[in-house]
Amino acid sequence: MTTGVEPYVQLREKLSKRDRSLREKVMSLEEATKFVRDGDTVGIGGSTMSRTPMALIWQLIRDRRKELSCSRCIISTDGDLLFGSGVSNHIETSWFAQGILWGLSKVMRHNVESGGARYDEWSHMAMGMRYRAGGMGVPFLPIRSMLGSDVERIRPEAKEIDCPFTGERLLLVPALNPEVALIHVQRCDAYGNAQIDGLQFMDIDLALAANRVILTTERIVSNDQIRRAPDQTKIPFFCVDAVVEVPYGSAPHECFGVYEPMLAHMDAYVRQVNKDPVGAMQDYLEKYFYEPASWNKYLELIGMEEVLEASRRGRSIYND
Amino acid sequence: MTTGVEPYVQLREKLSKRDRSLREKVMSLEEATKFVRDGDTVGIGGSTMSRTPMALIWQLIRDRRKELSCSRCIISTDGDLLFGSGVSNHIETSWFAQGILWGLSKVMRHNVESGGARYDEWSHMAMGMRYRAGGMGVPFLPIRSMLGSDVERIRPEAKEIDCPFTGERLLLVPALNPEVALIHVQRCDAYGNAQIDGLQFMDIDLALAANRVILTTERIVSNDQIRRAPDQTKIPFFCVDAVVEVPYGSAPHECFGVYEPMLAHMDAYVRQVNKDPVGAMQDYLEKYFYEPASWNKYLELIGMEEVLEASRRGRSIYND
Amino acid sequence: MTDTRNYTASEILAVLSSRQLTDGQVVFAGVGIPLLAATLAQRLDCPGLTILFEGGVVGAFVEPGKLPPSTNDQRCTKRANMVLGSADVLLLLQRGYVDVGFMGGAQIDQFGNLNSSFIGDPAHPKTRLPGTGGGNDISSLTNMIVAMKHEKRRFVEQVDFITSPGFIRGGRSRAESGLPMGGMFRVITELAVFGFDDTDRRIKVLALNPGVSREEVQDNTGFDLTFDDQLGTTEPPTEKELATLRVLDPERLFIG
Amino acid sequence: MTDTRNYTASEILAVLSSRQLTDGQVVFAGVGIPLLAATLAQRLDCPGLTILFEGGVVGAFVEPGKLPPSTNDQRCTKRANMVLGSADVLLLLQRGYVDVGFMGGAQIDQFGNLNSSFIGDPAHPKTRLPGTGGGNDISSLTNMIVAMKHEKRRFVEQVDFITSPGFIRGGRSRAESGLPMGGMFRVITELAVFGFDDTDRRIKVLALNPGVSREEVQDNTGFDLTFDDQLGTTEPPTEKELATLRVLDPERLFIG
Repeated sequence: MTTGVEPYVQLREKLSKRDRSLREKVMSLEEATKFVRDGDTVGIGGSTMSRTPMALIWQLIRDRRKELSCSRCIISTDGDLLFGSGVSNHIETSWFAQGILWGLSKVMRHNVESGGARYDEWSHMAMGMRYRAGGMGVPFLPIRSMLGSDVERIRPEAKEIDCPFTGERLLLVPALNPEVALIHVQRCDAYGNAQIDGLQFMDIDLALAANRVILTTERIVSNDQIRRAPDQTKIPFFCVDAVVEVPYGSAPHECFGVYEPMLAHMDAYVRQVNKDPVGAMQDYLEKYFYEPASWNKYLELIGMEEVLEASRRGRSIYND
Repeated sequence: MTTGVEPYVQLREKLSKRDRSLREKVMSLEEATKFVRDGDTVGIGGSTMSRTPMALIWQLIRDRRKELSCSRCIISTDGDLLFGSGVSNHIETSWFAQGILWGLSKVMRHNVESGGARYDEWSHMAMGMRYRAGGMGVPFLPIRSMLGSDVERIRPEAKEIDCPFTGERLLLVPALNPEVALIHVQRCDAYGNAQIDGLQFMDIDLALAANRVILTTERIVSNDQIRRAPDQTKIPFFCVDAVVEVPYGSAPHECFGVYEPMLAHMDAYVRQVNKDPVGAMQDYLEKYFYEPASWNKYLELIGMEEVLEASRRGRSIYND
Repeated sequence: MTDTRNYTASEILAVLSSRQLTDGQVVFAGVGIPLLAATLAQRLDCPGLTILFEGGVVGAFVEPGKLPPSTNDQRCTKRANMVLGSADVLLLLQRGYVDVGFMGGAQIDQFGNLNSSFIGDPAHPKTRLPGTGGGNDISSLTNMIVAMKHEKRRFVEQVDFITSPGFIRGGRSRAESGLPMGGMFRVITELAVFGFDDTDRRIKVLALNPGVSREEVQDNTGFDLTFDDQLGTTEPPTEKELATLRVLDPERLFIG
Repeated sequence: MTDTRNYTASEILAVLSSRQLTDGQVVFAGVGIPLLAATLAQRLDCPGLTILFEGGVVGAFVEPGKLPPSTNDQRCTKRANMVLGSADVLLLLQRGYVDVGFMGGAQIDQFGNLNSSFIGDPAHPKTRLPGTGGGNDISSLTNMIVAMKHEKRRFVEQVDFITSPGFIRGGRSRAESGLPMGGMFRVITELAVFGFDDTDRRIKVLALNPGVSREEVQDNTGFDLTFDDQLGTTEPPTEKELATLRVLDPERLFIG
């Protein structure tokens, strides 16, 4: 559930207790998701179908975590899976669907319309400013959107003010400091210094805002490699608590420069769950989430053909 | 002079009239400084002795511009030259000196203590948040520093509030939207898409905040080169009004990865102006600023030996 | 060209929308028809059109046949001028760098308010729609072009929920709500092109599409329409427009 | 080691300051002695010390003989873990990622307030000093170590101007001013090591440096000093500390 804005002293207290020293923190998926507790607020990196921390969500679902309150700038398949598996009953985001190719999410609709789960809507920029306020250590940031709309009306958590400088109407959006952030990157070192290629979405603000951060990465590189181009580091090691090397860690979504979305799998998934957002979702979870012995076995089910085709398309961004 | 926070409608009006189309805007130093008018507020990129837009300041001094109200996160030699030449009589910054190797700025002291010029002091983070508010299009940002200090007491332009979410005391710092920003970068294209290596200081926020931006660049690259790595672009072309290719455009200061400060020249400069912050400053300006026929002639006065030595040290950052 | 329509509803939507853009503008485009229409304009009369996408893309150049499934996909970034954070690209609108916002719409009302959040009572919705995404921000901060299908259930007197504000309750209510800038500029459907009255801010028909009657537009609209005194007829899509469009979307993902 | 001092005032300042740091900490260091002392600690007992600089540097590793003339120079970034904007590195303090702020001081008072802005009346100053830089932010947001020269005119009862807040007027006045976190932790001079009383927040001498008497410290201080009940004596710099320090600053830029 939403906890409101965390008092500054409490936020600082949590951070002061965190081990921020330069230390190796490479572990397995199973170990990493221990940083998530039932009932936690969880911020999810990436956006829509891009750099989704799917392997971490896969593991959390296998762990049968409960009552996670999740947030993401734009949520898609991952939102379906979190609601459908019962891991989450509350999502804060600006947009929740499979994307224009597949239309509305029947899984979201079923869960929200039945009252079983909550989807709290904010504007996209408001979500960004909430993470940014959290990362800056301030309780709010001012914005000039949402005003006058029903998106504002149903979010009393945001507050209108008259600007003390100009008299203009502004909306103050409350800081969002998730207990845990889940973020997938192209590469990081064993300490958690992460480099992100291409679209960064809200990941940098999210990493700074969260009280704990779990990183999955396509590959772990040496700290020397990081230090040769420090201006490419996007997330500093001291806000990272766990590093897991998971190739194709966003599958069936995309990871910039490495693979595009696995469209055949997405097509099949949407066809399946839209027929029956409860039973067919359970079948899907059974086959792809609970049964495989490992993440690599899950990828095997998606299939070599599709993984390689997605990789060919993903790498083509650099063919120029 | 400080104009206070610009009303939103007025700020938008100015921007809507600006030509933001994709167009070439390469010109000479002389043409570029025409974007600065007497009395303008001017934001200066870089910090201390790094990526100072020295060639633009050199040209503004040659143009004998008047009553510029300047701002920079930390100002050094450039502040001396702006005050000493009479181009500026007001500087907003967090720190004004030659740097630890050369101590206090006697030029600043003379001009401020005599009442001839104003130095308005803000904390470093406050300066950053003022540019950031300006770049975001909001009238203020909240911070948790300056409170309780005399830096706050002498800045009634900032306003304390009790947070409407947490009841905590916060300081709201007013947006700073300079009429013109002067920024030096390692490379940009003819449209003004700029890439910055290494320390970026506050240049991105400053570029977005300003109502006009003049870029100088070590070299102009093709738009194709920019488009091959769009995630390396730090300033988008549509907030740039002029592009000037000026190799060693920060001399005698440094430009990350290209040259370090020209220390012998800095030593000689400080020795000269500290003896007599008026007369000796005039002599310095005469010799290095007014008399040379061109920027390259100015570099010639600094000397080949020193320029090459600074380049050797500057490039060594990549020797790894 | 005769009345024999050699184009789909989505095609005329894309073509007419693209004509609303001017060379040199900065346009923030949503996925689907807006992305396609902006790209079409860029390929035809507006080579200097700057296209922004919500994922954090500035100055995009979408490749033919490689249309992105969302504006947060890597395909949006190929040969772009800049890639930045997705909150930061929206802040560019707030600062004022963007001339036009360009989106699709699920439901619109007489004051140009858009609903993409709820059908029915938000507390117990009949249908929970995807939500605003950046729609609320874009429509709050700049001048809007909306391209959408013309159906009676989509053109209603008052939307169930204002997701993306148009002129709110008309008159000066938008500015009084704290939105002094921007507002609805044009709505394009397969039947007509709409503008908004300068004073009361109600929608009005500016031009009918080729072969479309006043009655047909009114019959497909859930409230009484006003027709402009100088009601015009839009020029049908040219062969060049259609050919270029079809090269961009050879799989007909968005042009139907 | 005997009382025959084989080190300069700046050297003992650097060595004693470096001992205040603990392995695994995140320290924000100013230029000069702080940068040097933090680097010394990193080379000796604190290999896992993370050093931040105001220019926007995270996890720096300064090379011997290549000390930067400011913390905004490229030399600060060589082999760093991350480089970011200079406002953003200060925001890391506000968020709470930093354990210790570490700076020099021009003038300090009994409550640990620092002045680097004005000598005399700010409206008509006798001397306009450089100003705060990040000093105000750092001292507002975290626990502080200050390394400075011990002179009577620098250790005053009340500073002319609070540039960087210590405990303001003592007691709870710091928290009541809106600064609930951090505060002065240690002040190191060539004569002594100082802490602050937990309740009234006045400065007190914790330990005298080798060969320094109570009287010498008091004589060089502009107000009446309190000496801790368990007043100690600092261990003199070891050969290893001095040798390492001198390798870092072979040109003696900062160690005098």
